[in-house]
Amino acid sequence: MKSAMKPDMSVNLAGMQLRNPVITASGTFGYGEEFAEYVDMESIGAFITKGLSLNARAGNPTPRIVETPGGMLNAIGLQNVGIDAFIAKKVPYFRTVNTPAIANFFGNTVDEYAEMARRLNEIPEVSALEINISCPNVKQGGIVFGTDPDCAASVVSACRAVTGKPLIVKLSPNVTDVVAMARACENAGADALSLINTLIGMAIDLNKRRPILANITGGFSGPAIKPVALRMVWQVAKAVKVPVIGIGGIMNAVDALEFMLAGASAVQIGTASFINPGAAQKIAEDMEAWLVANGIDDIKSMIGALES
Amino acid sequence: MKSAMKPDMSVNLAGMQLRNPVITASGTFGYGEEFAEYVDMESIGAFITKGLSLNARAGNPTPRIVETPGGMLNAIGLQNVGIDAFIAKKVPYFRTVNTPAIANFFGNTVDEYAEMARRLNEIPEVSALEINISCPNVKQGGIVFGTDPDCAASVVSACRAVTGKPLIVKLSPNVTDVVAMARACENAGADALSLINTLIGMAIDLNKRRPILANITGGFSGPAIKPVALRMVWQVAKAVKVPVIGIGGIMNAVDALEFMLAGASAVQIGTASFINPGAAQKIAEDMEAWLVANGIDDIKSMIGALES
Amino acid sequence: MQFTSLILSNVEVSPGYWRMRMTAPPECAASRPGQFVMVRVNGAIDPLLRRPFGIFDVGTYIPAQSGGQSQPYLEMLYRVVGKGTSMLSTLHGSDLLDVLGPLGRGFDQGSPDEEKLIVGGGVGLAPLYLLAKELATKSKVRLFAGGRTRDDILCITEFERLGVECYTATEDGSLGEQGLVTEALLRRLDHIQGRAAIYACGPHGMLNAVAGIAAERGISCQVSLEGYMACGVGACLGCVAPGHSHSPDTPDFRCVCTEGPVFESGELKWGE
Amino acid sequence: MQFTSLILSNVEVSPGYWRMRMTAPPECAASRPGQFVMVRVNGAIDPLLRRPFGIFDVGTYIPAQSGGQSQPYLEMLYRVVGKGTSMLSTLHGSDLLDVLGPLGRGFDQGSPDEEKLIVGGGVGLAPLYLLAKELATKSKVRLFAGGRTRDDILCITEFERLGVECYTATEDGSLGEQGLVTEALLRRLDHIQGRAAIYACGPHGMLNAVAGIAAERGISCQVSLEGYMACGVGACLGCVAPGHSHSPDTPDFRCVCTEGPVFESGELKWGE
Ligand SMILES: Cc1cc2nc3c(=O)[nH]c(=O)nc-3n(C[C@H](O)[C@H](O)[C@H](O)COP(=O)(O)OP(=O)(O)OC[C@H]3O[C@@H](n4cnc5c(N)ncnc54)[C@H](O)[C@@H]3O)c2cc1C
Ligand SMILES: Cc1cc2nc3c(=O)[nH]c(=O)nc-3n(C[C@H](O)[C@H](O)[C@H](O)COP(=O)(O)OP(=O)(O)OC[C@H]3O[C@@H](n4cnc5c(N)ncnc54)[C@H](O)[C@@H]3O)c2cc1C
Ligand SMILES: Cc1cc2nc3c(=O)[nH]c(=O)nc-3n(C[C@H](O)[C@H](O)[C@H](O)COP(=O)(O)O)c2cc1C
Ligand SMILES: Cc1cc2nc3c(=O)[nH]c(=O)nc-3n(C[C@H](O)[C@H](O)[C@H](O)COP(=O)(O)O)c2cc1C
Ligand code: FES
Ligand code: FES
Repeated sequence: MKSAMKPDMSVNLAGMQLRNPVITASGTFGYGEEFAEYVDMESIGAFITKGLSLNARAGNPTPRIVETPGGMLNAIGLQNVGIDAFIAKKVPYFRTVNTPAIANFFGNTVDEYAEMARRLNEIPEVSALEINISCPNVKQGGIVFGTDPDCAASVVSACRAVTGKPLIVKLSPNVTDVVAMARACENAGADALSLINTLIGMAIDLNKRRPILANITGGFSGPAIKPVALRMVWQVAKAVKVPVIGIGGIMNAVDALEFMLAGASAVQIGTASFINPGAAQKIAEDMEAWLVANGIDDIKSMIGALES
Repeated sequence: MKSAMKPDMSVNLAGMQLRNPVITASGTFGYGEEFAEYVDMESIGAFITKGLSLNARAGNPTPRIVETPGGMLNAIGLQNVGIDAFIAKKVPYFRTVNTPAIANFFGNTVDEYAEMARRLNEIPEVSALEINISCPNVKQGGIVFGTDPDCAASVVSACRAVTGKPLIVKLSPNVTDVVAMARACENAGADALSLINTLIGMAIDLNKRRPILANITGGFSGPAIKPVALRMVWQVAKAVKVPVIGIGGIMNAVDALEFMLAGASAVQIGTASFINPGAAQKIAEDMEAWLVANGIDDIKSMIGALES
Repeated sequence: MQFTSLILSNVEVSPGYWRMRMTAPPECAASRPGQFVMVRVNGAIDPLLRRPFGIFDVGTYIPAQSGGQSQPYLEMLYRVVGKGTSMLSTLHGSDLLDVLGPLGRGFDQGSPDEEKLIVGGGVGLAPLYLLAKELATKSKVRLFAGGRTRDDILCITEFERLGVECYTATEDGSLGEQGLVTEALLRRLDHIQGRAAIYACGPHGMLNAVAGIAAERGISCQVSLEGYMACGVGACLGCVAPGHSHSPDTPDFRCVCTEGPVFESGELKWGE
Repeated sequence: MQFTSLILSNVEVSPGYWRMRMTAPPECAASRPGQFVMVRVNGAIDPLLRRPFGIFDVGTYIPAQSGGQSQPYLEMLYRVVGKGTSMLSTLHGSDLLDVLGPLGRGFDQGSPDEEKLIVGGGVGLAPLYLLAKELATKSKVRLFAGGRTRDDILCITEFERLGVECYTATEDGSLGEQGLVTEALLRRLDHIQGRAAIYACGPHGMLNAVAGIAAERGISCQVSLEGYMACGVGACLGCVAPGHSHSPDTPDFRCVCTEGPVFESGELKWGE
């Protein structure tokens, strides 16, 4: 045991060198600045913005959130400031922190996705792009891009064509075959895959006889979904060559390290930041402490190290 | 409020008249007899056997079970006594209780499914059949019957051809489009649909660097999965004409009634029976008490009564 | 700020209503009336999310024994409505709580020469005590407290001790006059000669009525809203409320946890 | 049987080991040594599943005060290893617990003319005390208690009070002889003239060794197994252990919660 040594926590993600593998997940960390009081931004590997679109979106009516056993549903409706206000009001903060900012974005057509990728590509403060493909394709009867390999591939190709920045594709878990989706995105030019986005869930108020969320269904996140996320990360990491980022119900360093054993090169912290705004920093610190206690000198040796 | 009156708790399920909509789920209630000490068998609507196959199956190595946040994974491996021992040793008990017994079964080929349906059809003590289609099709490279509409339809048609008993098809949630699966099974002759079977999940032991389950992945059940189950029941109940049985994380009468609002004509109690062996009876009693307290005289008025 | 707090006491002050005193860092002494805290009920995942509660009072406690080292504290007044609050009510002195706060934008004092009319419904009184404490040092303060039954009328003695004149109304007439507390408010408004300002917290229907009265009479009115909160720090966007120009086509949502929970009633969209 | 039990006491008897006494229905007085209970740690969903614990002791308690109405009780001896057991250790007298049991098949007394050799590793001692109590009334009983350090050697005084002769061994030599307790067992076996019977509970490696010794010497041996349990009543099939004829091709699984947890060692498949 070399317990006195400081382990190497850095990972390389599609060409980005991260100081550690802990990234805050889209939609759960605002535009970064909201958490400045709780997280030393230079203690985490990277942070991801709320999902961005060409025009500002106001989102869904309320209620937008409901707690479920061990998890929560959200139907925020992709509320965001839009690309212009993002550049004007949010990007300046990115210059003040020495940590990569990753822009998460979406569109309703392939063209909108490509246009967003083009716009984001021009922002030097944005280190990488994460495509949220869990959105309906308005031109194809509302089929969700992320549930059809061809749809997803066309989005990824179109974005790939307009950006040289690292391109992460965020996979939806609401599919029969997540490996087929992963391969389609890899072949279309993704530099990395992140998974999972939220499952689709619903909650009902018995006394009011109504769905609790104004939107009826919502995205299901939190510790409850961890077993599904871990399984999908393991399946995808075995099947693709690009790095995989594990997401889903990570609440602590043990959870994060389990995702790395399953094959993730990095992890994203989502719902945990709501419960504990300092969660991401604490997880990064505790992961390092775990490595020290176990005499492991490089976090990279954990990636895919599951014996089975 | 007509609070003194006893509400009508009976429901009709594909021709079976049940005294109430509470059914115990396959694999969580043994062959019925195991729970005789804890549940008055005549307090529930029906009970479903452990999944049966032509030959006895010993199941997977251990560990077979692991708790996860708000849920559990199981990889029992469909251990069961086989159809012959079932008839010889388990069916006699069914004669002693005045409650319908439903036989859950599976096969590895369409022919095996049909043969099981034929054998079960001959047992007078079996009131209905529930097909578990979440099994790999060994003749088609292991694709799971329940994830492909055509595969599922062929199983259902083959069973339909050999039995006149009510035929329930139990749907897998591990699909992109559960409505497409539901419609395929309905068109192939299902009298009712039950959902959801378990999600696929995984758990890892960080210190041992191994999956916790000997089988690596397992079926995910319990309160954690309720939001996904409720959403799928709601989607399917809107789309099909046959009755739907709601399953997934039901722990109490409120949960059960929520599934009925979402469109379920009956519910199944799974994992809850592990935590509280008397759960099914208690849920049936509490549902009745809720109806009384709310002045509702017929449980059937709750089915699909969600306002949205 | 996130801190671990030691529970000093947790007592039922009226059936179903509890008052909890807990240690707090010195910074909490500067909490604005109307600010709130997010409390993690326990370390398990059930309940998962923090629960928001107004700050009822802050102060400094000097233990009689133990050397008399002074200890800042914070108080909450809460109603048991579900899982989280019923678990809270089982906690004892010396149990620990994980607390985030003070959060949000509190009440604005306004000018001292106004008559201060505080309107509270049930547990809506919670954030109004600290407000009354502040206002009563400079202005005439009247409290209008409403509830369904007398059990919902809380801590009137505490307000009276501040020199606040209290009016109470209950729907069943079991305490004060029978009916809605807005009726007493209206009567008072009819008598006021000088300037007045309204501060309200309570069920949405009550706030709606109060906002209507204020708009009609052109009186300044601040309301404290609730919203379903996951984070409390402006990140989840769960807690939003429609702003005055909101419509389905031109949506205008305000973030209750950071832009509120206290708003000028004119900033918000009200129903009829 | 499912019942709600009132905790009478919950004390740490050795670092990390707790002994809990709780009220029980009169039927529990007839618990067989080796039977177990499934405890629901709290009413929330975290932890979700019940936790299995051996029955350490049963008895009747006559309160000194309060009229002296006698009250049957049940005791557990448990080790804090994870979430459920650490929550258990925070419970106090007068807290309530939801208990299922007694469950499973306990130890068979065997014939009184055998020398009874009880072998326990760490918290494996838990179900052996009730056994010793029963056996010691009719036979000569010896206890072989092993552990990693002296903290893992539990309740020896209690066994000695029954007239049981105790041998202890620890891996680090901090109590009794250094090494494995099976060595003391072997030495004793070398000296026994008449018939002997072994009863063991503890880590799987220890049971494996004991079963090997028993097989080699042709001595009757019962072992109490653990298994990952969800239901405790034979329904989930999670807890199974391989029977003696088990192989991947001819699987033979025994249900630990209903056919066990106590088995004749010869019924089971052992490793090398
Ligand atoms: C800014 C603010 C200040 C508040 N101040 C007080 C106070 O001082 N005293 C008091 O008694 N209550 C206050 N509330 C309401 C209080 O937060 C809820 O009653 C409480 O969260 C209910 O939790 P529960 O687990 O008991 O109920 P459950 O119904 O079991 O809660 C389930 C979920 O509902 C959420 N929830 C339920 N009601 C509300 C609500 N009204 N607002 C936000 N989330 C809710 C909880 O966060 C939880 O996620 C305040 C709410 C807000 C937003
Ligand atoms: C028949 C039987 C009798 C037992 N008697 C005792 C006893 O008298 N005293 C004692 O200290 N311990 C006993 N154990 C072990 C005890 O059940 C576990 O230590 C305990 O369940 C761990 O729970 P946890 O939440 O603290 O640990 P965690 O590791 O957090 O538990 C997670 C999960 O593991 C399961 N689990 C972990 N270890 C075991 C295990 N060995 N057996 C079954 N499930 C396990 C729990 O049920 C839970 O679902 C017994 C086990 C069995 C099967
Ligand atoms: C309130 C909320 C908003 C979210 N918004 C987005 C989003 O805008 N874009 C996106 O790709 N994912 C979004 N997500 C999904 C998360 O980034 C993450 O994939 C998911 O919550 C699972 O991780 P968790 O269990 O750690 O929360 C959102 C999640 C939550 C809870
Ligand atoms: C231990 C266990 C064994 C199961 N075995 C079967 C089975 O044999 N056949 C089947 O169709 N479903 C089986 N199931 C699935 C349940 O019947 C049910 O669909 C699922 O557990 C979801 O419901 P719940 O959340 O209420 O447990 C099993 C579930 C568990 C937990
Ligand atoms: S509670 Fe999360 S944004 Fe207000
Ligand atoms: S614990 Fe469920 S069968 Fe033994």
